[in-house]
Amino acid sequence: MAAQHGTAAGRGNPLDRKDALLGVMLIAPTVLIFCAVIVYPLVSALYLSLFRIYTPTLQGNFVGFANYAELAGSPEFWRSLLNTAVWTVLTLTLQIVFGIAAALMLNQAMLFRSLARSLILFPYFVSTVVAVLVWRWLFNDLYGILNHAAMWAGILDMPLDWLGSMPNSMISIVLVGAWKYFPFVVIAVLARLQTIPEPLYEAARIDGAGAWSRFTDVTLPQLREVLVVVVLLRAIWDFKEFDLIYLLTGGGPVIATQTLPLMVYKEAFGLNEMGRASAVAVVMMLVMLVFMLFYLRVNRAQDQR
Amino acid sequence: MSILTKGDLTRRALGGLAAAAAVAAPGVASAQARTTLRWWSPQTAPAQREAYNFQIRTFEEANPGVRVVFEATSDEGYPAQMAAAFASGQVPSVVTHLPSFAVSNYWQAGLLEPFNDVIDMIGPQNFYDGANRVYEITPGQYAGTGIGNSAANAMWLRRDLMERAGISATPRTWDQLRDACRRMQGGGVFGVPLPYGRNSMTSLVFICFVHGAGGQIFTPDLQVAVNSDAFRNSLEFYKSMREFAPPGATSYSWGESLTAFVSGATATGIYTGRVLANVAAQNPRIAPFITAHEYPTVSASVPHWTFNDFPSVMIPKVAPNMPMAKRFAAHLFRADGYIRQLHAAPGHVLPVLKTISAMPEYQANPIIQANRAAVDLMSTMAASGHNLGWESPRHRPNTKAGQVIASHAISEAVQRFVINNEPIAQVVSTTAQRLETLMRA
Amino acid sequence: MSNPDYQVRFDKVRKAFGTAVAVRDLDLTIEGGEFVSLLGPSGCGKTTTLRMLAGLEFPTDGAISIGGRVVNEVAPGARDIAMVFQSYALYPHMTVAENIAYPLKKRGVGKAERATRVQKVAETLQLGALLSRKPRQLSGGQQQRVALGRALVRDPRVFLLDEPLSNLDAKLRSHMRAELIELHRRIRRTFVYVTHDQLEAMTMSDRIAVMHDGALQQFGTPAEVYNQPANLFVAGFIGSPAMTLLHGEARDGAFHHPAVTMPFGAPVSAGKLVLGIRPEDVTLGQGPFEACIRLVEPTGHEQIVALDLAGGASLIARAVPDMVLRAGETLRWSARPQRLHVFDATTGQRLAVTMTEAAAA
Amino acid sequence: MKRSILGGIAFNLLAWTVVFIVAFPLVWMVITSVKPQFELFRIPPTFWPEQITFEHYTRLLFETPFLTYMRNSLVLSSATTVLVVGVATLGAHSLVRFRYRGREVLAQLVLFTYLLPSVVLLLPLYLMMVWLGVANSLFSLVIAYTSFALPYALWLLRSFMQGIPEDLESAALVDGATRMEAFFDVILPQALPGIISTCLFTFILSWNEYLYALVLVNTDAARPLTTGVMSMLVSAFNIEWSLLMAASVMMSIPLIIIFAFLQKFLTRGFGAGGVKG
Repeated sequence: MAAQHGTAAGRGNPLDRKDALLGVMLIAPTVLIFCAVIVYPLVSALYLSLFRIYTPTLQGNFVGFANYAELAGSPEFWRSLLNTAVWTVLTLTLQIVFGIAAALMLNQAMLFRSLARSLILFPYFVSTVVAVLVWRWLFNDLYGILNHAAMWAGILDMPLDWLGSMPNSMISIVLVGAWKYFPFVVIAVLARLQTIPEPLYEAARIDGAGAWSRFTDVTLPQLREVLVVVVLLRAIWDFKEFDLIYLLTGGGPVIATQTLPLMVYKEAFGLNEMGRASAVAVVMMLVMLVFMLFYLRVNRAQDQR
Repeated sequence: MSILTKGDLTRRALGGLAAAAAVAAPGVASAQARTTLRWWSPQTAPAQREAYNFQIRTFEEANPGVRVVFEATSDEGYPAQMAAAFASGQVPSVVTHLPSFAVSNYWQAGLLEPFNDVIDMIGPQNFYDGANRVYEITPGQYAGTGIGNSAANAMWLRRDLMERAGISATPRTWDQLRDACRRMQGGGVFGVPLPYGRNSMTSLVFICFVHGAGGQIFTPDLQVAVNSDAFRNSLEFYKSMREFAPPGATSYSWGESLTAFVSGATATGIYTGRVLANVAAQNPRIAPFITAHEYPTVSASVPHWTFNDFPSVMIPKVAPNMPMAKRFAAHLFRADGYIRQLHAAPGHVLPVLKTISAMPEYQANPIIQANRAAVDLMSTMAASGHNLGWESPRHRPNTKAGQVIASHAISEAVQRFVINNEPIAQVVSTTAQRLETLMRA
Repeated sequence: MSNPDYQVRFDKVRKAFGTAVAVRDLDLTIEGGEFVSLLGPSGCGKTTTLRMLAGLEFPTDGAISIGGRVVNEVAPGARDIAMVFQSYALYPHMTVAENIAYPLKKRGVGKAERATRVQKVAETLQLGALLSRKPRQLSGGQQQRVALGRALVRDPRVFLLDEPLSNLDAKLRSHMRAELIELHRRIRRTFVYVTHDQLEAMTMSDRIAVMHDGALQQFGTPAEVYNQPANLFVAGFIGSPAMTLLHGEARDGAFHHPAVTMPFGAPVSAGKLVLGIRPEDVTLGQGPFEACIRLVEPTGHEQIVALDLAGGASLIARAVPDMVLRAGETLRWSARPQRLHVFDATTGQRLAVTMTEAAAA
Repeated sequence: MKRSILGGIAFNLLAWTVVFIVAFPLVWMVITSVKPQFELFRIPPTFWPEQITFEHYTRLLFETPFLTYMRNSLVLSSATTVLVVGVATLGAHSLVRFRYRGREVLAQLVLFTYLLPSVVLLLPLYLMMVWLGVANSLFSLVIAYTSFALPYALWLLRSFMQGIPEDLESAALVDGATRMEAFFDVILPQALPGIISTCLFTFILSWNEYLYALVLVNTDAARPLTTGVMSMLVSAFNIEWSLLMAASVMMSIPLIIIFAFLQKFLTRGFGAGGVKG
């Protein structure tokens, strides 16, 4: 605790100064790299968003906030924002629900549990490219096993267009996103579950709690802290997700699954509009920042209660 | 920094960024200049890579001390990669196989070296007549040249399936095509692998249909022309073909479309001559039954319109060691290597030099020999082919064609009408608006 | 007997964390070879004081010296001290032997000599059989001895012990107390011992420094601290059960409280006073005062009795085990005047006031 | 917990069904990779291959630059991991155990850097690489990857190191160690599980990255597996599913190996430190 406060105290002591200097030296590489790979590009993005710039030459004119004004009036931008929100909320919800359920399951005694754990966690570790390729192969209209299994089972009589039309394509990316990332929730929740003391459950059982109320009254409150962090991290990552959506649907049909990162990419490299792309990116960051601050605040308020 | 000496602050929007790149690029370049040329292409099938390696080897042997590095790009990825390369000044020496409209776009931005020297080295008289017309954006100067021709919208048919369905005549009109598809569809086989995806193939193929209806995207002086009956007709027809395309056609691009026909899942195909090589390799069972034709149009009175990608060669203006880069570009047309390159996918990339077409070495390929009729047809088609960068002989070259394709304005029009069922008037007006914005930008 | 090389001095030492003051103007001289406890409730500044002495915190003002040399700017490792932590702070990835040898290694002691010295310490502390174990394989008491061993092995000038016994059970704790006393007697180094447990402080220390709210309250032998508490805080903090403190006033040569009136032995100026009575100084069953029994707690060898006095005050007394006491009964009591403590109610300081026997009311 | 035998069987059946469904895409990937190309075009598809072939694997290994990509990916991910975890370990130690001005602000900035979408950093980063004269190289990707790996590693390690008792370092200092010696002798061994788990996460992030690799590198000599496989096998002229699946299997093998050996660190490291605020 002492270390948390002592900025002013004892600054006169050369030992203390030496220590502080060492501390600064240890953090220096981090700060340097941060400045180079994050701060500098970030500032560039802010700066570029005020220009109208042709990407290949990086030449253009200062236009002030015209790019932002254009965005505000662009239905494509609002649609992309909406898509981003829909995708993030849906896939995140599924990740959390599946993640908790799978973690509870894997925390029970079962045959070959560690093999089961490995298999469940694996989707998180295969690269997005592999995941997308495999799913595109499963979804394939002509030779895909999903269509044929469904037709064989009598669920479908014609192959389904999983990726090319709405709402299927949104559902598909949400499902693949959930499949790919729910193991992250499993890892975190499983780690926490193992530390919940058994007496808590015994006490609940003595108090006559059934399985469901043991879950809601004992397990969930214990998981709360972990879930707060996991939700935050996953929300940010899902919001930023590019590879998976770009490789699965490319944003289509039309722009039905085009999220903001895809829009940035399209503006910057498809349309060579670096300025507008940067403006979209800046707005995207602002949205996330607002979300994050709001979220942290709500959680702090709950902590205090 | 150089921002002040260069003057014109408003134009140098990127200030430090651009200056940094400008300062750094020559340093990097000079380090590489002595030895290395970088060659980019999106055409990277293994057999093509082998041919490229041969051309590189012969060039390196002829020019000691020079090293050529081949670097693959891709049809969907090249805009970003070229943008990054131009922005940084670290450009490839020679870029091949990009569509001609990409070349004209970069030319317009002043990023390319005039190609006249290279054309002179190859010999202007050896080209098919008018082969370089599409690259003459500034009169008297060429932005690049074609490295090949392609007939990207050849119609491929399965004679065995036609026979089974009782069709003897090759479809000439849209109605005949649709009728044939209806009769051949069934038993796991679909009619056409037409693309309905949000990608460049859908845009490019649909442009073929607009011309097949007697229309155009832009007028010869490059005014937006989509608000026309021809455009609407082609949308209607394209939509009516959806039921004969596999369900996943909503995300089809070249690869899926080709594979669908080659694997036997569709009764007709739309692609270049690469079909021949792929069938031979992957599904030889159907090889005896496939034939190539010009794609039908709305009626016999509307002439065929062949989509020629005009796979190009270009040299960025800031490419290091310019004389050597030009020599290498010309070297790519030397008969021994060029024929190998063409043979890597027989019928896919067609020669731009009439001298080559006539050579027995070129004719000697077994696939070409087995499919003489198809290859000859495609050569003829390609020679009179066009694309969005140059829609007809009367058109001015359209330097914005690359952005039009990349914006997906056209493929989105298809998707809006076919998949989303939006009213046709709304689709047309939105598309017209977007195209106008793009042309103005 | 005191060895000036081992002397520890705090000279006007102040420590602030931001605006919070943890230690204020501490003047304290610990003689070489002395066993001194820093005693006080948690948050009183005793641990900060110890950490400053160790060099883990730096004083905001003032000087700390060891053996006559100011060590404010000397790194912890160069102060020739050893420290035993409340958590023991054994290095979990090292064996017991490696743990004990670590300080020697850091001082460049050769491998062979390290081994012999570790062996010797291990024998002293009966750790011989445990040398190749890891800390997590040891019981709490064993870990405690390893921590001690790690301190001992270097033969430092000053031992710092931060509540080293608080994690042990009662029986082991009393055993370790005896061992520590024995150890100190044998090696005669300065021990600075932080504790909040007055029993430890009273039984082990040569002198006790009682701290409260960052300030030193009293520094004296256990007997001084117990028998002559310097102020109300020390009076209330030392002793269990605690001293009864009656708030009254000096008037007409006597201490007046609704339940107790007692004449002073010498004239005292009028004013508010506090009279302190230790439980063992109360005699129940006879005397000038009256009280009502509220609660009786027999402990076996005695009884602790809580009594209600007139005016709402409460009195704690000890009684012999066989005395018959019933809650609710009223009885008479007296207190030995020469054992009473008088404090100024406003300053809280002890007053040198004597009392005499009170007349029966 | 007592459960009837029947209930136990039912639970195991259910659980393994779930596991099978989750793992099915991966199973199917393996099955597809050993089917000959023509069998893929069978309608309806066969489940078990009628004919098992490893030609796709041999083709990948001997006729394509796959091994070059694999080597690039290994070098790239290892280098990124070493750099990022090295820097982040020092940085996290500094944030947790030292006091200096601006430390708290710095710690909060780390969280903020999560918010940056990679697309935004892309072009400025590329220009920077050119300026440094390292464009189009594995090194440029290593630098670019730190932009997302470093904040994450720093955050993981920081919360992990907060869990190491401060007394341990104090004890080492009193025992005569300097602060750096205390770090290496005491803190580092204690943080090892956390460091290993951070290494794993960093390695996986780098191994799987796609976007930066797509734009920043355009030569086979520096192309990693993700973009290499895509550009090699998904093109306008062909989509060779069996080859793609074989490539996918081989791309996953290093991860499987790492995973098999270090799985316990993953959950442990994450549990002990990772998820604490």
